[in-house]
Amino acid sequence: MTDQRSAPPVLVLDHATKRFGAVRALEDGSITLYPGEAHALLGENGAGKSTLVKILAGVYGADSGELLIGGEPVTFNGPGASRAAGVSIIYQEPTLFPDLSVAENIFMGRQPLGVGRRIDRAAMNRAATEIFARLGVQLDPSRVARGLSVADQQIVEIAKALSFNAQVLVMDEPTAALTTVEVGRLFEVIRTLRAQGAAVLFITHRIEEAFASCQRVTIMRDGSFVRTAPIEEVTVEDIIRSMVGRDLDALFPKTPAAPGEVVLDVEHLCRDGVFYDISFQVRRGEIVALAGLVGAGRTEVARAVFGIDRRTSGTVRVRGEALPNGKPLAAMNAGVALVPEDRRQQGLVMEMSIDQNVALASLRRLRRFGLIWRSRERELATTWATRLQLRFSRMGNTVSTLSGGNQQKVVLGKWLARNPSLLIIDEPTRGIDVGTKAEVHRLLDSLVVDGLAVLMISSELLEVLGMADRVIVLREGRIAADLTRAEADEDSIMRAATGQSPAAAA
Amino acid sequence: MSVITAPAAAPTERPVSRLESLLRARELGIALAILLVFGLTTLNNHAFARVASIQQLLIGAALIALLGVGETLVIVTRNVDLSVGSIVGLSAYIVGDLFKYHHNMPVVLGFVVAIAVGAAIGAINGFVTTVARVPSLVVTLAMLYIVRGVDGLIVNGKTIDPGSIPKAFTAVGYRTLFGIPWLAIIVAVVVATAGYAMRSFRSSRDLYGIGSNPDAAVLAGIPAGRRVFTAFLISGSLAGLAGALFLALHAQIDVSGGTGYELAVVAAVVVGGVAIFGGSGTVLGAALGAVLLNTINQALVASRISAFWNGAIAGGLLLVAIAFDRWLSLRVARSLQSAEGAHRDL
Amino acid sequence: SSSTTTTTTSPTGSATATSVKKGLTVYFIPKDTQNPYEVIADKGGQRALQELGGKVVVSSGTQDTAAAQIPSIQAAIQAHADAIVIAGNDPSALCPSLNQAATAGIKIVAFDSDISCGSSPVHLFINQANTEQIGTSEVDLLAKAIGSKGEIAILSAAASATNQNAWIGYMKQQLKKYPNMKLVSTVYGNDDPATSLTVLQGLLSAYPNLRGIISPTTVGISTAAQYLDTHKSLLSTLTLTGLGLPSQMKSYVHDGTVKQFELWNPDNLGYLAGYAAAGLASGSASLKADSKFEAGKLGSYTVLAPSATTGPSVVLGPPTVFDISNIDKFNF
Amino acid sequence: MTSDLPTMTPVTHSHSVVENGNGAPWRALLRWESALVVVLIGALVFGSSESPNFLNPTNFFYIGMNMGEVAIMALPLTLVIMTGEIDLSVASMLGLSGAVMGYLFSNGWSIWLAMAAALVVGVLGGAVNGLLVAKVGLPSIAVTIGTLALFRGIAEILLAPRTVTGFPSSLTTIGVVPIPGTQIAYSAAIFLGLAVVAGIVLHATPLGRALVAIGLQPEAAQFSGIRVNRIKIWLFVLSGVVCAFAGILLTLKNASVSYDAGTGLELNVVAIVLFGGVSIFGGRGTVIGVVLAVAIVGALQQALTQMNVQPEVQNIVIGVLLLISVVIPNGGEAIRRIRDRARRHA
Ligand SMILES: Nc1ncnc2c1ncn2[C@@H]1O[C@H](COP(=O)(O)OP(=O)(O)OP(=O)(O)O)[C@@H](O)[C@H]1O
Ligand SMILES: Nc1ncnc2c1ncn2[C@@H]1O[C@H](COP(=O)(O)OP(=O)(O)OP(=O)(O)O)[C@@H](O)[C@H]1O
Ligand SMILES: [Mg+2]
Ligand SMILES: [Mg+2]
Repeated sequence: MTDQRSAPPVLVLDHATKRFGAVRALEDGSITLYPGEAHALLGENGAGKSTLVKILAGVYGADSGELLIGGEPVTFNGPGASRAAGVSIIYQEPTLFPDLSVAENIFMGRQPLGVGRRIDRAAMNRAATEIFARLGVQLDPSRVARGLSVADQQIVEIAKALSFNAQVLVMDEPTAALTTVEVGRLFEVIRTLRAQGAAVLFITHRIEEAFASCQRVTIMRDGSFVRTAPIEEVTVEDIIRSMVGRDLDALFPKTPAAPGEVVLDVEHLCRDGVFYDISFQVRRGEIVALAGLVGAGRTEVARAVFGIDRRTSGTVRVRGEALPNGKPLAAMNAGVALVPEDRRQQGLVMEMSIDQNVALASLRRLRRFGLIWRSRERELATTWATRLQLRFSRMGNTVSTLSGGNQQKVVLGKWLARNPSLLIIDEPTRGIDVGTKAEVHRLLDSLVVDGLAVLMISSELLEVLGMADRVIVLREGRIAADLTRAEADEDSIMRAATGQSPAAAA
Repeated sequence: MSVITAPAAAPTERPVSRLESLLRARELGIALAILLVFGLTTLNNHAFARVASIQQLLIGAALIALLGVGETLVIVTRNVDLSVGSIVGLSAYIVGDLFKYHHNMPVVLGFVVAIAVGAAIGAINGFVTTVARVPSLVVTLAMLYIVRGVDGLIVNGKTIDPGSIPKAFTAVGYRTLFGIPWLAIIVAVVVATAGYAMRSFRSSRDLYGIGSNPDAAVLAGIPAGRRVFTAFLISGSLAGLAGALFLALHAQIDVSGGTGYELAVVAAVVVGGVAIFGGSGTVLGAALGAVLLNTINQALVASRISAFWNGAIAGGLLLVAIAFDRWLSLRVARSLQSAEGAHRDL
Repeated sequence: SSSTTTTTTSPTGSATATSVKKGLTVYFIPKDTQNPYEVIADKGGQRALQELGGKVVVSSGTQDTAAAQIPSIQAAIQAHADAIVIAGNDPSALCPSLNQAATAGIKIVAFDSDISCGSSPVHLFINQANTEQIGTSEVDLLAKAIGSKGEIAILSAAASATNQNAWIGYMKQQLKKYPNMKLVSTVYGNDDPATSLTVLQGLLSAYPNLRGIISPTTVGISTAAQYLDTHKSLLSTLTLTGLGLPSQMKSYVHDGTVKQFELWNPDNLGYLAGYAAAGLASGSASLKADSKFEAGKLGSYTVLAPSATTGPSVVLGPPTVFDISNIDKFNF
Repeated sequence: MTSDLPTMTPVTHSHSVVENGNGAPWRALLRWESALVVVLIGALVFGSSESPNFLNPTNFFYIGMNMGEVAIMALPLTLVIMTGEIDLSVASMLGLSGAVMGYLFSNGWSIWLAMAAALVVGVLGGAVNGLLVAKVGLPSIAVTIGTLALFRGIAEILLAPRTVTGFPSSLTTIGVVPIPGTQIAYSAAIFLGLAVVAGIVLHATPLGRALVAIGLQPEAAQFSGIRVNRIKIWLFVLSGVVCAFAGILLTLKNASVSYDAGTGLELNVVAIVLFGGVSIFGGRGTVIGVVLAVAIVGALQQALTQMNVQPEVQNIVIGVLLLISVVIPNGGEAIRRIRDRARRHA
């Protein structure tokens, strides 16, 4: 470690290991955090970042290795102990109580007390409002958490972590679902915390965020520590090379499209209160992106096309055939596949094995004499695991044991195994590392070249600009613009999405 | 930055109106349903509104309401306690047996023994559920069989007769204070205390957290095992208390005491708006659910409907009550969402 | 196990006790093992077999359903019992299993609640009291107490209880003799105190002018008595009677809540059933009408000819009416 | 990650996928079903050592005859519980079916038509449950507590206080005699046949996999094109019709029917399914486990009755078995957890 700091480190994790059965999740987890620094932890999906975090959190006990806090060796026997030692965690998966109020979610177990040790709700709501003000967001502290958008859930998680005033704050991908403005505010908060002497460990797959907010960076690969360096001493390319172990090619490998016949034809699609009069087409061999602000209704359009939600009016045709309303199975049989936004809830059955998840949408095809044969199921899953370079230990393990990026690959495999003619893919690379992201993009590109039609929903502008042949911008449930690849740029999309320029809406 | 930016608008929260929050309280719907059943029956038969009838409504609902309090605590944590009925039977018999052979035993001791019996069984439920981490439905169903079996071995075909039980004890079952039955007052005190505690104390809020998201509860450092154990302990203790009150009310006890109460209690709790999968619901709602079901039962007899129709009508009304509650909560949820939507569209 | 003992017939025509075989095994199958009334009856049966040098096995389920009794019948068959004494939870559902028992040579006796199996298996019913007599006497008791006029109601056990329904049938017949008494409702408490209380309260709400309640079941009458005892104001207008256990009703009779009610001695009922079963198994008693057999301390009994509703039967005797004058003399 | 790009061209070299052989075969021995086999053997050994008649073939006929209806009802309930729902109305549906059959038969309908009508009632009753659960979105435990009362109530209206008898003896004998030349009860044979079908459907067809997916994560199942609601509706209909069929069998076996046939059996049926290792939360369980549970409970009850063990003790035995059935599979896990904690403290 090259750092020469006067203050001693506040937290040191040294050569921690963690196994789950035969899975070596963490081989050599090492990190040193100094007071007043923001420290980025980078690595591919499955590199062991979240496992390291959970060891810091006391959720897992390390099999070996040492943890020092303030120079003293400690062992946590639960999340409470870690928190008592001054470590506050934002987990990768939201950990909210859907039935409780937002404020109570933040202060669970530490609610401000009034007379007679009873909870002082007014004080609690005030405190929550104060934290939200620091984050610059508006959220009613007394509403229940159920029904909060993913972004708002993440905000509550951040607010919760901040409320501890901890000396170490660990954030596992807090920005995955946030907008730029919210990310910016979060960085400001991190700056304030640093000024107060706290250490922040920040995990992200957006490398530029590390440069924007952190002083040092630690890189992990395959469960092991690779290097720690001051941020000024590394470049994006260095980092990627350390993470992936090689150089990456061009980020958006877009092959010029040769659109063929119309595959998806949506006319005057409407779902009352959500979106209105949506008409567009997707052709064979092209990627059409749905862009817009969070809450613009993109996901809802996709759900209605696939038949998860019922549409109020309008028609959806796939290769000329009209799809019945509200019947996902009919859409699937017509050749539509949907990779949903929330892979843990919608994309995967978390407690089912990897192979069964891959096969779940193809069971009818696997049938012989009406029965499913395990060998055919295995074969299908193995084929796709290989093609998507899935990292796993055993096909029979539940998908919940996979890292986020690998889970996303299982969802992709599950749908590609059906050999669809139209792939609807919602937030294809949310929470996915740069290496895998490039792979997903390359995969999409090659699929499109082979004649697939893709409808992509993404909140990442670069992804939209890099991958899409056409961009349809939604605003408040209506189409605000339909741009060709040539017309689409950051400016034109933003104008349409926010309705700033009447010209853009034309 | 690569992420699409939202305009920095500062939407203002729409204040929730009083009416809305009142409507959101599911207890109101149940209270309305009780009044409806009561009103309609009274139109049919004016005697239903007499003081004596109302006293009977309260007494008839008291035990199930009391059990509903404990059951709510347990269900809120995403568990269930099916052993309550058997606890009522066992604790009532044990206390009755004690009185039979020690007629001068202090009345208070009767209650203490009953509660202790219930607490012991509740502790076993809680221990097995939390330490072995097994579904409480299975544990308490097994306990139901075991406790009923033990009860049967103890009772062995005997009956504790009214003459064996001190008048001072049975008085609890029928005395009134300003026209309100003691039984109803005792239960009301328990409901009020539990209701207040469930809103106001950290440890009871933990129960909601555990039921709402068990994994998150662990991550939040909530001692989930201890809390769930306590919920079962309280449920068992209240069932023991209910056993003592059962004995006071009926002044006799044989092996059948409390048979079938488990489903009646779950029905009352569910009608009372407690989510069967945990996380939400109030003890007041559960108590009102018990009152509603008992009002329906007595209204049927009072309306001079043939006894053979009771079961079907009670079952049908139970379904209607659940569906109505669902409809109401959907409506409220929708109004909540449209309010939300309005602010998002700004 | 067919009888090899030749029966010596006494001058009165009845078989003597000495003609009963020793070492008989009789299965007593009550409605359930916890029914207080039948627990007493089973003890009577045990005493009878003790006197006769045989033994009684009591076997049943914890719920009063036919399904819970069938395994006990099967156990009796497997154990090569000599006779079964059964209180049927269902008049017909037990017939197929009892038929198998009869085929295996086991004699069948029913008590408390009869079974009705058509022609097979043939069995002897020990009737606690003449069914008609119970129905009519209950109505007469109440009529006397309320001056033969006013609204009355019945608080019964389960709607499917055979014996209850038979008595209620005769009550309705007898009520025709009292034109000013009106049966306004029959409610069912399922022999559960809580349910009995609920329907009783509903009854009182529905019929504020109710003058009398007949509860021909021990749980029903004691629940109603406890309610009246604690709501004494009702006593001025309302009279309760029915069938109850003296031990349960003692305190209510003493404090005036209940004036009169009826029952027979369940211990004697079981005792008689035990003797009848042993007699049938030994061949010293038969199902023939007017045949006689000895029942120890109870003396000699005559088998009644089958009627339209019952097969061959024996009647224990008239029910005892309990009131303040005699209630302390009984200990069951 | 290697640099070769994934393409649409099929890749045959599946060896790059790491499959490490951690699936030690002895793990299979730990499965709950294996434990059940051991318990079953234990029950048989116990029975035959305590009662000389136990291994008598007639006894196996008796076991089949006594368990038949409960066992048959356990099969559709297994499938329902697999999806994370529950049907507590099974015993009431059995009673209603018998009541309908008896009512129509006593009103002069032919026995075959009466039985067909009973099955139709089963379909309708199941559809009521299914629609309320899947379409209206009510929790199944609440709905089926409601229909438990409703179905029994309708049976009461139809039949109480009568008992219908006089069914043709050609049909009623099948309830009480074994299949000619064997000692297998008809209802046991029907149960085994249905169990084979249920086992194949659950464990080896797309539908069965769909049930598992629904039980584990309904939303993900819906996104995979599984028609969650439709499947649930049909499962409840199946449960209704199979329970109605069991009601017909029971009526024939008893050669009579009254409105309260089978009252309270629902908890027995649930207990057997859970004892068979089916998770109350859905998604986990096997038909073999349920079949074994039926065999164990049947054999134990028969043995204990023959030994003239009090029925109360039998209840206790069933309760304890049920407890063990959930504690043992979790016991190893619990011990590991406690050890882990102790180690971390050290
Ligand atoms: N409970 C578990 N059981 C088995 N394996 C696990 C478990 N948790 C994690 N793993 C495995 O450990 C490895 C590291 O996972 P971890 O979640 O730490 O990765 P990560 O770096 O956070 O990835 P991502 O960026 O996708 O979140 C992965 O291969 C994962 O499959
Ligand atoms: N009024 C609302 N109340 C609660 N949640 C909402 C509301 N509107 C939208 N959401 C939630 O916010 C999330 C995003 O909304 P939506 O799917 O409509 O937009 P989107 O354009 O697909 O956004 P994104 O995919 O970026 O989240 C969804 O999960 C949705 O459930
Ligand atoms: Mg992670
Ligand atoms: Mg979206």
